[in-house]
Amino acid sequence: MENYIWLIPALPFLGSLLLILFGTRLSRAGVAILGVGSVGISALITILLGLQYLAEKPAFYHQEVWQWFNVAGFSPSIAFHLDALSIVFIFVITFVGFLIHLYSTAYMAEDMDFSRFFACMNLFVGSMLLLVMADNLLLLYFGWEGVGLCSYLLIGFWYKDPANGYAARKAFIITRVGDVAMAIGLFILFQTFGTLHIQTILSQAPEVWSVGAQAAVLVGLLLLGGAVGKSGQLPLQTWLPDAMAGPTPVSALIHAATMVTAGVYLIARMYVIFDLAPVAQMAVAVIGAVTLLLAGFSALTQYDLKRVLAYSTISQIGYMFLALGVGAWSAGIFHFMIHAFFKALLFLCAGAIILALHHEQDMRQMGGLRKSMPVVFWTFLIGAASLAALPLITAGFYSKDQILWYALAGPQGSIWLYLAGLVGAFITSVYTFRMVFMTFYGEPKTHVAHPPGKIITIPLVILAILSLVGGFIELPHNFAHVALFSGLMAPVLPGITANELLAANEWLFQVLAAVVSLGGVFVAYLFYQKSPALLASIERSSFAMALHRFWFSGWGFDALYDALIVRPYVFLANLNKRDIIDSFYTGLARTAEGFHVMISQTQSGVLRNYVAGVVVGAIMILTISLLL
Amino acid sequence: MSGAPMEAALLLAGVLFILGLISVLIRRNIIFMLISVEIMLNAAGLAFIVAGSRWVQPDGQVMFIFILTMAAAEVSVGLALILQIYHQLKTLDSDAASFMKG
Amino acid sequence: MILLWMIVILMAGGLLAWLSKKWHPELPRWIALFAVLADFILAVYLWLTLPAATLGASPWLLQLEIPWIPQWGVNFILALDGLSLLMLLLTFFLGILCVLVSWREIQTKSGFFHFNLMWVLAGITGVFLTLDLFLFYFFWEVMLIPMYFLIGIWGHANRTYAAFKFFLFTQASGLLMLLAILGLYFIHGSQTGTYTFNYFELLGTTLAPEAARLLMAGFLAAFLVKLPVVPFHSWLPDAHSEAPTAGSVVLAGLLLKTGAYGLLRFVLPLFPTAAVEFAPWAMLLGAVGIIYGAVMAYSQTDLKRLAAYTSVSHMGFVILGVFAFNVWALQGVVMQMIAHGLSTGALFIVAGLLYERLHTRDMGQMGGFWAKAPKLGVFAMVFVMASLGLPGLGNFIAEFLTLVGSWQANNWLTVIATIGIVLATAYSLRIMQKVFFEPAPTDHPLPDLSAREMLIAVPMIALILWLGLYPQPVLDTVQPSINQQLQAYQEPEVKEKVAVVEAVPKAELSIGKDKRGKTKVPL
Amino acid sequence: MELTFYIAAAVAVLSTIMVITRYNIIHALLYLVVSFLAVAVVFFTLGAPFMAALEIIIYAGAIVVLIIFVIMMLNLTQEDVRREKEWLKPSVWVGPAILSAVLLAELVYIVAAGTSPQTEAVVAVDAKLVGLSLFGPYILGVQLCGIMLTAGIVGAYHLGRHKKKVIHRFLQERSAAA
Repeated sequence: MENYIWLIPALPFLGSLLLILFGTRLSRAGVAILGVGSVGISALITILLGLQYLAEKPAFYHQEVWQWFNVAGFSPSIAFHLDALSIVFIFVITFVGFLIHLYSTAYMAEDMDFSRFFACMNLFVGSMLLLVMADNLLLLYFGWEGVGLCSYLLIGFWYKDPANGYAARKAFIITRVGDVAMAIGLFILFQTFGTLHIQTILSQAPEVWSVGAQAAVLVGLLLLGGAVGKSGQLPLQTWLPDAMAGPTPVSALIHAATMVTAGVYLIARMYVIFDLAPVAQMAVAVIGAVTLLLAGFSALTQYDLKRVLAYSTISQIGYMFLALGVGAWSAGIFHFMIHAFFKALLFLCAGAIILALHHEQDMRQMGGLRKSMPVVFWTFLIGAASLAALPLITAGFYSKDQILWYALAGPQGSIWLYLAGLVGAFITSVYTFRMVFMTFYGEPKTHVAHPPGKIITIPLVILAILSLVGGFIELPHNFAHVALFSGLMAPVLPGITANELLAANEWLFQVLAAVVSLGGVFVAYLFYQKSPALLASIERSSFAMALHRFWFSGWGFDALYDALIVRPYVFLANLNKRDIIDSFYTGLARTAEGFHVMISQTQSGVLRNYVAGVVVGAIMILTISLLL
Repeated sequence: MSGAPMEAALLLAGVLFILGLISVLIRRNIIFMLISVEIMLNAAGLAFIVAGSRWVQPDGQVMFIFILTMAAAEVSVGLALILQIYHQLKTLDSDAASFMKG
Repeated sequence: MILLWMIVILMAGGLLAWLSKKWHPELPRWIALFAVLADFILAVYLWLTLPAATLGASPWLLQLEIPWIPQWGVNFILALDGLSLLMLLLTFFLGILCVLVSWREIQTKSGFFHFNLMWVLAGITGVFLTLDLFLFYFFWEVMLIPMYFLIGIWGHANRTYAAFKFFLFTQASGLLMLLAILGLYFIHGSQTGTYTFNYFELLGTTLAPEAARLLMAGFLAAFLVKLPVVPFHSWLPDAHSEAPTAGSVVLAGLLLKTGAYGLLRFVLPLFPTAAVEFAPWAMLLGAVGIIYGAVMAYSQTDLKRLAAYTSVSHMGFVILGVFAFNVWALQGVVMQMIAHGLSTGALFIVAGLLYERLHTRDMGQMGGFWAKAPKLGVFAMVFVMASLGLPGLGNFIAEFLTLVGSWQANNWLTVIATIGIVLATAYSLRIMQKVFFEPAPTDHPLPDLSAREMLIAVPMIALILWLGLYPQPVLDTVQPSINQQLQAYQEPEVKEKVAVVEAVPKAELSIGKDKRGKTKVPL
Repeated sequence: MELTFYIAAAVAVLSTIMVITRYNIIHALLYLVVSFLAVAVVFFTLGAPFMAALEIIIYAGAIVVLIIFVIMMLNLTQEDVRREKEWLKPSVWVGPAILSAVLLAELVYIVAAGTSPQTEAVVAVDAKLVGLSLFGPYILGVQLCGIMLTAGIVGAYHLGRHKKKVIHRFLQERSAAA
């Protein structure tokens, strides 16, 4: 099976290429078969490969397709390195990607640019697979930029509205800021190790750098910069809510399940660097903690269904960063996987609702959908429960509980990180159920036009099941103790040991987490279902209104960047549109012209003046020669 | 044969040259200007003769012959030009031709 | 002899094209096309058949030497190495595109147009081939004058101004180079007694530091203006935006490369110590150019002017890399020369195609072409992405290698240059947004690419992808030349690197160990 | 001999002054002939008798005659003399005269400041020597002079010829504009 590894990214690329070349000539069914089929076969190969991996338990699979280039020892290859970490990622990418592609055939059925959509989506899947399968950082960077391009193309998919184009460019440019940091990180790594081969770097780093070495910290922070940009973390998070301008399957695939977690992958992949750079690792944790809180509060105030989910994505990735930052590597990846399931599910449900309501995204215009769309309601509820981490039955509970536990009890954990996570969990469950109540309960406000068909509901059901049972492969040791996932990760990522003192009372914190989560649901029920008047009275106070506005605008980051960077840049650029340097040369030309005009005055045509000029010249020359 | 003082001869050349020059500068009549140029050329020739005499070399006189030839050619062409100008402008005023400055 | 033929074919083709206008109005195009095509086939043939120069041995693949004016020491020397071979391939490839792209655009005086086009190409070919400094200057002028006519006769509204500006800048700087060439000639002559313009003999000239600085300044003047580097760039936007499409393509794709080529071929080997002294300033100019060009590009509304400023930005990488003096940076520079030739050439072709259809270059008048002309849109998208350095396309390899190399030489300037990538994103996406995505202000009919235009677009896309995905043949071709240029800088290191190149590629791990601590290039 | 020189020099200067101050061209030309003759005497005193002869023949003879011919062709009248008087006002000539005086002063200074060589007896350089060097080392100059004279003849003929249509194209434009 390992000889077919290259097919996994190659098939989506091929699909994309064929769709670009012949997409306009194919029928819709043809496009759908090509677009979905290529990802489907990739998913199939991935699952077979994954089963083989589980059976054989090799350290990793490696396949070199060709050598990219070789310049004086700098010789990255187009080569794939598959270990447990990559396999989890490619499983999520291909499998969830396949479900979303399938869903898209129905969702985008009416769209003019059906083939362009699938071409971009396939290109995205291919690039994302390159990103996670790359055996060297340059190829990873290739995928990294490739997904950025696809994200740009798909956010701006409905290009006729300039706002979408703006959002697309914003996403591309902001992520590129992170990419620059990452590129510089790569330069340092290359200078130090003479290669960008990931495994070589990981094995040599501890020999070259001592713990806390300046270079290691620098590289760690620079890589973190890249990760922050891609994953929509503070301070580069502002593009992600706007990215919801794209079609909903795009939001589900790119801006929830896969691309935005590339940062998580990068940090987990380069964990050795972060182990060597405690400062950088601490920065990861702190950024995660702060981001999850800020995004959570913003999510509380949004009315656009997709924007709530977008902020929730930022917040959940914050949890993953928190996990990585405290050294709970496997917990972070576990949460990534579970998050991919339930967030994709939520987005797809949201898409079904939006489609049914004629592209209405405002939750205030929704309500009472529980009756008219039962399948969507139940699957959404499951996803929401998983997001809110309702205890015991949902996968989200197990993954998030692990993070919270290690944020407190891990070697790098602290009470502040734990508290941030706990508060975040509470907010998460509040905004999640706010969404549920506003959308599915209450009075119907908009007529349901198209009840979702089979192609839409099947992926929902599959994802819903995964969102429930996905958690059972990793259960806390004091509760059934299943450690399939962390066992899988063990050869790749180091394990983590909890603080002995706290470990005795672990159940206490689990209960606390459960209570917090349920408490959030209750608060949401109180405000949005039982007595909306209570909420209204709070919202009326001027402080609450100001706070609401502040949170609604995403803590004012957009305005800040606009005023600090975008406007001055555009202003300066436009100021200098005529090129100030050119005026030096035109000035030179003007001066020459001025002299020309001046001297041409002397050419009067009067012969005697010319003679006088000669005389004056002769006198001058004679005088000078006499004086010298 | 007691020789004439060289300085005096050179001064004579200088004075004649300057007189010619003054005339070129103050006259508007083209024929006068031409005559003045002849005076200046003659003065220059005189200077060459002086020098040749001083060093007892024939070169000074050779140069004078060249100047003479040149003066002859110059006068013939110059006069032809004066004729043209007079025919076209009906005047000998050199300033009248100032529109030819281009 | 084959080298001489390349030039002769172009020159004769040009003359014939001019004359043939009398016989049939379409004939000049076909003659020009076949002349360039013949040269292209010759160059490809050379590439495929000549054995790659063995590393360590002389990098010269072919050489031709005929005494020309022996009493002055002027010889007609043409020589080919990997670097010039690649440049020739680029020249002829873009030359074919230029003929194709002018097929409908140029209707007046088409005979003279093709004469000029052929002679520009001949001049460029000569510049890339010759190794006699006298002859080099001769060809330097040969490519200048026809270009002046190309801009001045077939340009847009403000063409006379642009043509003059172009001519004055390049001519003035070229004269400074002539001075430097003569200076070198006389210094060498007075030292050794043999007065010669032969490059190989001049290479060994030992120069006093002061003289070396002055002479290098003369060469730099010509090359930096041609490149162009920021304070000397202002001829470029005017010339590019006013020139006809083929003119812009030749300017951006080839003429700028002669500056870079000159730096590599002449400045580095002739003045090693002076170049090392100048390096920090040159790199600073490069970094400033990257940022400045990008900012300027962002504010332009004229599509061709915008593309012109992107050239300024991209050429910043060239000078940044050249003065980093290491293999990665120089490989990156060569790659950048080729990739930029393609990508910016393509952008100008896009602008030209749009101009042909809309008769405007103002982006404010454009919009919504994505739906109307999807093929054109994809063509533009690929090269816009190339110009912002998307991996998988040639420019990425170029920029990344250049930056990796320049990082070894100067950290902070590399950081600044890397920030330029963000700005590149900003202006590149602006093109796509304004021209293709945003709703159109006016409703022009816009036919999509015709078969002839597809013939232009498809090979370009294929090439830029090839350069991005498998650049090794290109890198291998140029490697011996780069080693040669760098000999003066890192004698021991090159040896080591040669060994590395020959080693099996999977030996990365051990290389990493060797390299540590040594990768820093002594500056 | 020295006295001859000084007298001749004085005559030359005086007659030249008279040349440049006359209003009537013919008068001026007569003084010019005197001036040339005086210079010829100076040549003689300087030991260049052959040149003196040439001076008389060509300058005083040929050139002045040529000028007189031209003046005759121009039909000058008393009117021209009056206009000449009008043109030659002090305000016109003072400036140039001062300028020239400065130049003269400098020339005098240069000549006076030069290390004056001991006045020796003037040795005549005879015509034979001049002829030898003229057709020896200066042969190229002689040929050039020949070419120049030819050009002069052709030019003078071309310019002096009366054509039916004599108005130059510049003047045509001007008259058309006027």
